[in-house]
Parts: sequence; C-alpha cells; structure tokens
Amino acid sequence: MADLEAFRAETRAWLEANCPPSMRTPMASEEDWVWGGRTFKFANADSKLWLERMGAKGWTAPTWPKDYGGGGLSKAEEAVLQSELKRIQARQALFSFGLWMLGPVLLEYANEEQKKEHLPKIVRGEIRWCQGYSEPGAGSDLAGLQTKCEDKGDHWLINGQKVWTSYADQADWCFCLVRTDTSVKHEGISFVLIDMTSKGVETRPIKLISGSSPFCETFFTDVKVPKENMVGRLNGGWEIAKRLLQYERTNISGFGSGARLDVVDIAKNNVGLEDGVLADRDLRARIAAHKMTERAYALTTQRAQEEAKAGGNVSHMASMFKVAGATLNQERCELMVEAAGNRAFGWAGKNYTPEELGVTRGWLRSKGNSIEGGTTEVNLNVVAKRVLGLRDTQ
Amino acid sequence: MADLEAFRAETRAWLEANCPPSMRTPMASEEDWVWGGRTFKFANADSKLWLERMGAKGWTAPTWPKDYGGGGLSKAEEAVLQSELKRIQARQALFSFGLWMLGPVLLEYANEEQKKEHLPKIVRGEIRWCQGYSEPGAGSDLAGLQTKCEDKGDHWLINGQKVWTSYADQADWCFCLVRTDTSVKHEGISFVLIDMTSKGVETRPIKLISGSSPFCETFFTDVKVPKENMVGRLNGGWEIAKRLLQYERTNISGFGSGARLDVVDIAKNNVGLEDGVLADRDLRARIAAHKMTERAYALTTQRAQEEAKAGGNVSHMASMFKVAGATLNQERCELMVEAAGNRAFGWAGKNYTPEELGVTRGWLRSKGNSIEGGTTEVNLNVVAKRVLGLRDTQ
Amino acid sequence: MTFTLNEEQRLLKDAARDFCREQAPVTRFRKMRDEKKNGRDPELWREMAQMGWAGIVVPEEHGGAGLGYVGLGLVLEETGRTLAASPLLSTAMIGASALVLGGSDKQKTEWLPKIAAGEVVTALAVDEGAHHSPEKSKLKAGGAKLSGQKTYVADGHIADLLIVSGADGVYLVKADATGVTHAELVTVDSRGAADIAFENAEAEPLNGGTKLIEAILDRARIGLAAEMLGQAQEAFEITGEYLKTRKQFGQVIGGFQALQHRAAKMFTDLELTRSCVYAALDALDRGAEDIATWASLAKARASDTLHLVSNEFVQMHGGIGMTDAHDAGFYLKRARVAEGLYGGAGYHRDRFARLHDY
Amino acid sequence: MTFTLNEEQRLLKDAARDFCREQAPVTRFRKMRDEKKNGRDPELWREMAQMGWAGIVVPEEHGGAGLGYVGLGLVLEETGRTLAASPLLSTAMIGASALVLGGSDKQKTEWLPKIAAGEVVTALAVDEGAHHSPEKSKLKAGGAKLSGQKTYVADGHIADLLIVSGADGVYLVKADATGVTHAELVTVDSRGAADIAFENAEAEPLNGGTKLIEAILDRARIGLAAEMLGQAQEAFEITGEYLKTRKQFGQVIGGFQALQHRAAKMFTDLELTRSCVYAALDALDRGAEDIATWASLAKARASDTLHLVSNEFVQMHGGIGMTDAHDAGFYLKRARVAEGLYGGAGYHRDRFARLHDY
Repeated sequence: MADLEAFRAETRAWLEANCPPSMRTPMASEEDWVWGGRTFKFANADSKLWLERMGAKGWTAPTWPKDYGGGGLSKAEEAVLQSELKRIQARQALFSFGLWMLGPVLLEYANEEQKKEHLPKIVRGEIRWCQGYSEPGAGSDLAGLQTKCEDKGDHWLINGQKVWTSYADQADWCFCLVRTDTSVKHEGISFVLIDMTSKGVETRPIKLISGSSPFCETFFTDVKVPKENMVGRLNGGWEIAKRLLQYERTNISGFGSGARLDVVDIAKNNVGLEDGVLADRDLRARIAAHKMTERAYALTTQRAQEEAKAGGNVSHMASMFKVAGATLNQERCELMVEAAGNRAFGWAGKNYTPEELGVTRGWLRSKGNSIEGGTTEVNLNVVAKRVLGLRDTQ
Repeated sequence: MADLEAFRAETRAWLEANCPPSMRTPMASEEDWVWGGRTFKFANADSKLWLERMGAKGWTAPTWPKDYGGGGLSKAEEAVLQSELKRIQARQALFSFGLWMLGPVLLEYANEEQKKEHLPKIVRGEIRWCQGYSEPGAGSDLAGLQTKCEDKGDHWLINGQKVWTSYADQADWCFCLVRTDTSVKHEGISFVLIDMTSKGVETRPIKLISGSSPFCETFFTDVKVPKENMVGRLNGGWEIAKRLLQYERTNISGFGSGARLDVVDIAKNNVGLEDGVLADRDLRARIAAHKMTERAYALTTQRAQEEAKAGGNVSHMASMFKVAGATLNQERCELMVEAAGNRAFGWAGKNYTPEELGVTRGWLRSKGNSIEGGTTEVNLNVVAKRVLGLRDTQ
Repeated sequence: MTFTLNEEQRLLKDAARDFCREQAPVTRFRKMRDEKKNGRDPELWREMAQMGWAGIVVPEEHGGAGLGYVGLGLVLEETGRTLAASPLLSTAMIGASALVLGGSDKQKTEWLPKIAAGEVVTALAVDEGAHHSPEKSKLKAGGAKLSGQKTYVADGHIADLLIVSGADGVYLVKADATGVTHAELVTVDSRGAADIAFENAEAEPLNGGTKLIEAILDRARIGLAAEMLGQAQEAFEITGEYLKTRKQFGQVIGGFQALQHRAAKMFTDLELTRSCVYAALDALDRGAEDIATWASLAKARASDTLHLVSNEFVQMHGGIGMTDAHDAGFYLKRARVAEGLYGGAGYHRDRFARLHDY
Repeated sequence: MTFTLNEEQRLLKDAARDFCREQAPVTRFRKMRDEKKNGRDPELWREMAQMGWAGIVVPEEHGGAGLGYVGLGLVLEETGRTLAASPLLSTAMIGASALVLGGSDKQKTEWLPKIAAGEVVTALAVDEGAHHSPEKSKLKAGGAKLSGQKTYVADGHIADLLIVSGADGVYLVKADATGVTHAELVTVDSRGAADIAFENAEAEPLNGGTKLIEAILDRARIGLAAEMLGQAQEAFEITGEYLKTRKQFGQVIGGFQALQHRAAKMFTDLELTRSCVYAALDALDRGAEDIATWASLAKARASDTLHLVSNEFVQMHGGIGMTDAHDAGFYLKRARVAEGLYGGAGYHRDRFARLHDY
C-alpha cells in the first residue's frame, strides 16, 4: 500500500512534467485520435510528443512486460496510472489494434523472437496493424475462410481476398487468418503476420452508408511471407483467432459511433420542455428506459471487472457485452435521430451544424455495430451455447 | 340481385318471428354460450328454443348442403343472413367444435354414410365434439403422437393418452388422431371418431393457472371403435389433421380471454384523465399503439375475406392470423392489468367486482393463446417456410 | 369500405409497376445521387406526367383523370418500391388536393390543369421547427402578405408553387415571388428540401381555414404512407431473396430459425400495415368523416413497419448491407426522413388517442 | 461503490439459499396457497426470525445484527427464488427502515427490538387508489388522530403495526387501534393484502415529514427489486433446464435457434438487472445521496425483466406451464403484483427522467 502511494506520487509528478497541456483537453473529434504507424499524420505536434513519451515509458501498454517494451506494472499499479490519467483528463495517447487485439495474443501464443520483434513497436506506436479475418464468403462463418497459404519451403505463398480489414490502406502490417489445409475446416487455419508493403498486396477502401471508409478490401496475389511470420503452430490458428475475437468484442461495441452527444440535450433543444419535462412524453419515456439500460450496462462492466479481479472467469461474458453494447449504441443513435427531428435529415452543407451531421452519420455508422466483430446473431448463439449450455442435440 | 333482396326480406321476417327477444341482447358472460350436446344445461329456455329453430333451418351451418342438415345457402345468401343477424344483434345460436373444425373436414374427407350420420347432429347441436390431438410427448410436434390404434379385424382397439382435449368431460364424441403405423411418422397417423361413452374412456379435467378447467386429460384403455369410424384412408390422417388445424387457427386466436372490457375505459376509471388525456402518458402511448394494431388486424381479416371471395388462396394466412391474434389478445390483457393497477391483483372475494376479477382471470387465461392450437413458435415456422419459402437447406 | 380494386385501379397499378421497374429502378436513383442532383430528375417527372400520374386526383374538367386516391396510392406504393425520386407526392397528392379542396373556381382553373400536365411542381410548407406541429404555426398573413419561416419543405427546392400553412389557414405563394427566400438543404435521403423564409410575400388564401390544413396534411400522410409501404415491401422482398441464397455455416441463412421468426414477424407487420394504408386511401375516396383517424393509423403503422424492415434490411445482409455500393442504405435513409415527415409514429399515436378521447 | 461481497454477506447469502431450498421451497408456498391461507405462514416467519433476518438492518444496540442492506437484499433475493411467503420485506426492510430513519429514541426502543425478534409484523400503507402515487396522498392528521383510506396494503392483513404515509409525513398506527378497519383482500399472488380505513385513529408521527416517505419507499422499492431479481433468476433457470430436456421434433427444444436467442436476451437482461439491484443496495449502505435514482433504476429494471421472464417461463414450457399443477403460474402471478407495488416500470421511468431534469 505504501508502495502504491509512492507510485502514485511518482506517476503524478511524471504526468505533470510530461503531459502537454493541450493533451489534457477533450478530443474534439475522431480526427484527434492517434493511430501511429509509419505513415501517420499527427493532428498536432503535442500529440506526437505525448505518444513518444508514453511509448518510451511503456505506458501505452502498462501491464505488458518491460522486456517487450511494456510498462511492467502490476494490475494495482495500472489502476493507479489510469486514475491519475483520468484526474488530469489526459487524452488516450494511442489507438491501436496492435495494443487491443494482436498484443495480448502475441504475449500468449508467439515465440520469443516474435514478441521481441513486434511488441515494442506496438507499444511505441511505430507499426500500425490491421486485421485480415473476414472474406466475402466468410463473414459470420469465419472458419469458412479460403485465403490460401502454401508452404514453398523457404517461405509461405499467400493468395486470396480479405474484406472489412479496418484501415488496411493505412496499416503497416496485417495479422491474418489463412487456410493451410483445405481438407478440414477449423483445423486447417493458421495465423500469420504480413508486411503490407510486400509485393502483391493491394487494398481498396469500402465506402460505407455513412459516407466514411474505415474498412478495405485487401487482395493478396502471390505474396511471399517469411516462414518465421507464422504465430503458433501450423493449422493452430483457429484457437488464436477465437481468443483474439474475445478481445475484439470487448473493445468494439459501440465503436466509431460519432461524437458522444447526449440524447437528452438534443431532445431539450429540438423538442423542448413543457411543465418542466420533455414535451414529447412518448419519446421521453423511451429515452428514460434507454438511459437506465445505459446505466445498467456500465454497472455490469464494472461488476465483471470486479469479478475478474477476484479471480472469477468472465471471459464468457464477452459475447454478451458485445450484443448489449451494440444494441445500446444503436438505440442511442436512433433516439438521437428521432429527438433531432428534421435537424437529423441533413447530409452536408452549411445549413446543418457539424454536430447535427454527426448525429446523422453516427446513426448510419452504428448500424454496423451489430455486424462487425461478430454479428449479434452469432454472439447470441455463443451465449446460448457456451454460457447457457443449450445445444442442438442431447 | 332481386333474388337476394327477396331472400333478405324472407330472412328478416323469419328472424322477427323466431328469434326470442332475450336472444337479441348481448351475452353477459361465457355462461351464456350454448355448446349443445346430450348433457348440456341451457342457461335459459330461450337459448334452447333459439338453437332448435336455427338448427332446424340449418342456419347454424348456413352454407353446408341441405342433405346434411345445413342451410344450403350460397356465399352471398350467407352474407345476407349474417347481416340480418347482426342487424337485430342476435346471439350466436351455437358454439361448437363440430361446426368450426370437424364439419368442414368431414365435408371434404368423409364418406357419404359418415356425413349423413354426423353432420346433421352437429348442425342441430345434438352432439358435442371434442378434439383428441395433443399428447404429453406430442405438443408442438403433433406428429410425434403415440396413441395406438390396432386393427382387430372387426374393430379398432385404441390405447393411449390425449391431453388438452377441450371440454372432453362434457363432450359426447371425440375426433381423434391415432397411430396406425409405428414404422413411419406422419404417414402412420389415422383420423378416427370415438364415442366418449365407450368402455375404457376416462377424462380428467386440468386446472389452469386462471382457475378454470376448459381442458382435460383423456385416457383410452382398450377402447373398441367400430371399423366405419375411421375418416379418410388408413394412415391418411395427417393431411386431415393439418387441414383441421387451419380451421382451428382461424377460430382460436384470442379465444376464451374473458369479457371484452375496453382497456381505455379501464384506464380512464383507474388512471384518470389530466388535461383531457390519460394521466399516464407512457401507458397511453402503448394503449394507442395497441388500438392501432387491433384496427389493423381487423382490417386485415376483412381484406383476407375479400380476397378469398375473389378466389384468392388465403389459406396460408391462417398461421399468420393465429400468431397476430394471440399476440394482440395477450397485449390487450397485459394493458388491462396494467391500467387496472391493484384492482387487477384480486383473485376472489367481494372486494373486487366480477369485471375486475375477469380482467385478472382473463389475463392469465390469455397466456394460453400462444400455445393452444399450435404454438406461436410453430406458426412462425409455418409462415417462414410455407409463405416466405425459407427452408433449412438449399 | 372495400379492399377490392376496380379494373381501372388494377391497370394503373400494373402500369406503375412496369414503369418503375423499367424506367425508374433504383439504379436511376443511384445515378441521381452520385451526380449530387439532390432529388432533381426533371426528365423522370416529365415521364410520370406523360403517364398521367400528375393528374390522377384532378377532376376531368380540370384536365385530370379523376381516378381517385386509391389509384394514386397504388402508384405511390410502386414509386416507393424503387425509390423513384419525384415530386409526385408533393404535387399530385398534396398540391392537387389543396386546390381541389380549397381552391376558388379561379384558382382551380389557373392551377389544376398545369398540375395535371406536370407543368407545375408544388410543395407543402408546414413545419416551422425541428418537429412536426402544424397546430403551433406562427406564420401570419397581414392582408395578402405573408411573413414567417418554414423548415424542411420537402421538394421546396424545386417547387414552382408553395402551399403554405399558417396560423389561420392555407395560402398559395409563388416560389419566385418577391420576399420569398430559399435555402436548399442537402438531405440524407438524397431527395433534397428547403428552408423557406417569407417576408411580406404576396399570398393568396385558399378557402377552408385551419380545417383545410389538416385535410391537406391527412392526404399528405396517407400518400406518404403508401410510398413507405412500397419501400418496406421491396426491402422485405430483397431481404427474403438474400436469405434464400446467402450461405454461411454450410447452409442458406434463411434456414436459421431465429431469422425465420424475425422474417415471419416482418411479414405480419407488412400485411397489417398494407390493410391500414389501403383502407385509408379508400376512406379518402369514400369521403369518410374520420379521415384524421385513418391518416394517423396509416402513417404510424407505416412508420413503425418501415423502421423495423429498413433496419433488418441492413442487419440481415450483414457487412454488404453497410456498404454504399448496396441499396440497403438508400432505403434506410429515406425511411427515417419519411418517418418524420408530416408527423412520426409518436405524433400520430398521440393524435390517434386524442381523436378517441383519451 | 463495490459489487464485492464481504465475508459476512457471503455467509448470509449461502445460509439464505440453504434455508429457502430446504425449509421454504415452492412446495411450501403451494401448500399455503392450497390451504387458502392468503399469505399466512407464521411458522415460516418464526423460522426466518430465528435465522436473524428480521433484524438484519436493525442496529445492534436495538437487538439487531446491523449487517446492512446488501445483506438483507441477498436474503430477499433468495426468498424471491422460492416465493417464500413472509412479511420479510414489509417488516425487516420497510418497518425497520422507517423506525431507524424516522423514529424517536423512545419509538426505536419500543419497536426495533420487537421487529428484530420477529415479534411484530409491520406493513406500509401508502397507496390510496388503484395506482401508486404517494405524492397525492389525501390522508390527514388532525392532532394525533388520522383519517383516510389506504388501498392494497401489502401484508396489511397480518400486520401488528402500520407505517402510514400521509400528506405531510409518516405515522405509526397500531393495527388494532380504535378507528382502524381492515378489509382483507384475497390476492392473485396468494400473498394477501388489505384495504385499510382510518377514522380518527390514534397515530404517532415519525420524524422527517414528506422526505421520510420517499426514503422509506425507496428502501421498499430496492428490497422488492431484490426479491423480484430472485424470482426472475429462478424462473430463468427452471426454464433453461426445461429447454435442455424437453424434446419435440426429435431434439431438445433448447436446440432451436429462436428459443436460444430469446434465452440469451433474457440472460443479458438478468445480468444487467442484477447489477442495478446490487448497486442500489450498496448505495443504501454507502448512504449515497442519489438513492431515489438508484431505487427507480432498480425497480424499473427488475419490473421489466421479471415481466419478460415470467411470460417466457409459461410460453417456453408450453401447455404444462399453463396448468395450475406447474409452478410457472405462481411466478407469473407474483410478478405482476410485484411489478405494480411501490410503482411500476412506467412510474419509475417518469421519476427517473424527472430526477434528471427532463
């Protein structure tokens, strides 16, 4: 305890000295998110400095071992760090699929060379990663993937197409599921790391209904990949894939849903009050129900964290949180559109404020929440089968 | 057209002369329903007289052929009869599973002797029928039924148990699905008519959560049934069963759900008005949505009738109406309970009015609407497969 | 009341279906959107006028077909199916109704033949804030001059003649009159609209006062409900086809029971909504007294059904439904605008309850 | 705030679970119901008191255990699971809270030891009409005499001491005082209740005025939410077992995807509701300022969840769930009473919104 308090004091002092004042203000939009990588353009010099300093300390990945560039902190120390960061309202230094998804599975499944090679670059935000999972014919049924990976003796040869690769056009490397055995399904999949600058890699952005293009189609044509880039054993990729999906589901729900405007504010502005309550009582009741669900969801994540700390196994909850989070965010966006009335019917132009356009675009973007990272249908299947023990035959 | 107007005049005159004045008043409760049969106790002499007169004219089954006791009316004439009955608010002379369910399939599948024997007694309400379909192990999966029917040369020998036989304890005869071949499923079922006074037939009422007992368990132990009591061919019962279920689904939705109190009246009485609208705005919005669905449902039945008259095939709609009708009635009952507040928390005693107890009991009874006569789940399957053409494999 | 179409109505419906499939498929809408025309496709409107659609409810003596609202509703339903972008609702339904119901002989003679010929596009300027609340209009007429603000006038950016609701009645204002200023809105449904300001603009009153406002609005609501029914039906059918062909886990996804049940519920919703829309159109032709009830019923049900179906359209298509290259997004975007226009489901539930004294 | 139980709380929960499974299973409730006892099972209440439950929140100096609301909530949850019929909520939660919060030293010394020992049963008389609306009380105290009507007083038919809310505060009234008349209500949940009339009945005020009413009610709501959570959890678990064993069409019905998805949604609802109930109990022990918000959150969520689960309990069991011989009906009947008591989901949504200024 005394140690922890010392750590808190140290941390506070370091943050005071190293966190630039502009990094202690709320981010105005997704433009301010720092994704890192070789080609990343920082919105300003402070955000670059802030990433460099946090990365050097390993505090972008506080609990990863110091050997791999992490902070080497205990869970308790991490909690102190987070509370100190929150205290000064510090911005998140790095947004990264490497941190959220790839890193944890590398720690668990990769060999020493792979960890030494890739983890530090993730921590420092030097390499930006994308995820090569879905294919046109393999969405919910991910294990139906067909991207071929052949053993050519001194290298792997990869041919196929991925889809929904987030920011593939801006990524430096891709962690990718490939088929190394066509005679079996789940047991014929391997997990490889591919340098996106390799010859034969092409990306094409996909425009979404919201107008943004966070995803790409990615084509691999006779791409040569060094033998050492396979993580885990040959045909052992499915286990890694499932593990990684758990991390993804925990992180993705409600992701990219636009500015966090409050539906009550929107309703007050556009519907107005009458006798001190929202004039549209029907909408008001539905907003209240939504706000309650929002609170219940937040409480439940907190409860799961406490249970996890106490040693409980809460990994089975990931699918439930994914479904509930997606539903909640979609409900929020629908209510905002309804509350905004015709102020949410704009698409562009100066007659609408950026916030109003954000409501509309965010609402459209939110429709993907129940699809990306495992559809709601697939996750309900998982809850029914793994958590509730309901099976097809008995 | 001139003929129709003549028929209208005749009908009106006959009704004026033959419909007792007390039969032109709304029925106060289910006690006033006339089910007929050998042991039926009429609530009053007029209802007996009214049944006899309508039965003698065949107008309990207006479109059935005169040869079988029916009214022999055309569809157009039937419409005239119904409008004239409605004009004087005449009570329904006969409630009967024989009329609604068995009769139509006998007309289609029975031989001449069977029609001559059974149909006239149905028309006149002399014989009350019950339906022997479900079994403890065969509910939604009706074709899984196991009640055995063996060919003993000069008779059938029946052993087994039925459940959910409506009013079996008050019925004279039972139309029953039995297994005549255990080596196949659907193709091993036959349709037989069983006299409930036969030796070896026992019934035991089932008490429901609402406190009423409209259903029985029915046991058949070495029951001998004459050879001529099989309808259709041996092992040809499934087709008849399905056809009969269509008639049942059309008739059963919302059946037996208590007095038709209006939810708005209940809400006005128990919640009250504020500024001219229901004080509970949340409940009010849900009541309005329900009332709209109710209207939409009624309009859709009317549309289906018009389409049927125009020669369209609307038989596929039966499952949809069953689901929508059950959902609607359950929603109505839930809203009534909510609107009534603690006036719906009674079970018995003089502190509650009969109407209030009716709301509570009717609500409990309505929970069966989505189970009896084919569950909502099974009917949704039917809509998906037969109407929408969605199949498991392709 | 009847749901049975007469011969003329059946022919009209078949012709509309053929026209929309052949001349105005969704690809035409996509092209208009890609070219940022913001709802403008005057050639399509000309073709529709040649089909006689602009004058369906205009009496024959004023150059129309006098075929009634059921006929026009059937056409609107078909245009809804393929998202055909035109001022058909604003002009043939709303503009024509306003003049037939409230126009003087002179006004009728002046405008109805032009409407029926498709020479004049009209638009209804009713809302004055973010939400529909015609009863709270602050727009005032001093003499024959009108002043005030109108928001989100559908087709207001392409209209020649504005039907303007005020606090005391309805006015005709020429779009190019002095004192009228437009701000064109680039809208999410790619159909366009305008905020319109009036400052001492020359205006001609229609007969009928505030009652006329509701009469016109109810026709707008019922017509829009017909368009929405078509959208929902088409979205549902495309989804149904996808369920029968898309395979995952070794089988067509339409074989999964959870999707089957959701599809069956959508089907039920659609059937129930269809009855409400047709009954409301029939009520207009019958001259029923309770048009307000029918309009709120049709608009609320159509809104709820289209809301559900447009969401499931995307969800059941999975990732592909989220892409701009697929049509699902078009239906989703048009759905929310149509839901809100002339009052959303919540507005009409409230109105329905009020009309029934609770 | 914490969701982590301490050692005492864990022991209490385990003991409660064992007791309810062994001493107060649903069969005991069924027997009481069959014998038309209308909620009366004094022997069970005596056993519960021996477990120390009546005094869980009563301070040690008044003969209680001083274990706090989380502990009591865990016990209520377990009694909810098996529908154990007792005045635990009315006495240990509501009566004890009323005296702890509003009692004078004299009142505390007089009543709390008896409450803790299970010697006195209390009941909260709050509603005056068909619906919960404590803010509209017409009950008046003239001097130390109380006059007015209370409806549906839960456990009012077996209470010794009534906690009576009035227009200006809360009063203690002995059930056998002159001027108090009871009408016992035979209720659908077989728990019983009473309509109670006061005519110049002797009454002692508690301290705290109208604020005390809400403070007591919020404890009642949170305690009832805990009981409802237990009911919903048990109903869900029994249903889950049935889904794993009941076969139709050659497979267990739990294999049908539509049922799987509905079960998964119920599970999610239950988990979310559990967090709200535990957080609300913890807020009471923490002495949080926004108890009103926590209470409305817990009661509304518990009502919605139990509503859903109690309906699915019957539906997923099919015909057998409709029979009186099965327990599903008991949960369904208790559910609707509990949903309405101390304000239904609609009431608490309204209150939650008001508490957040919209």
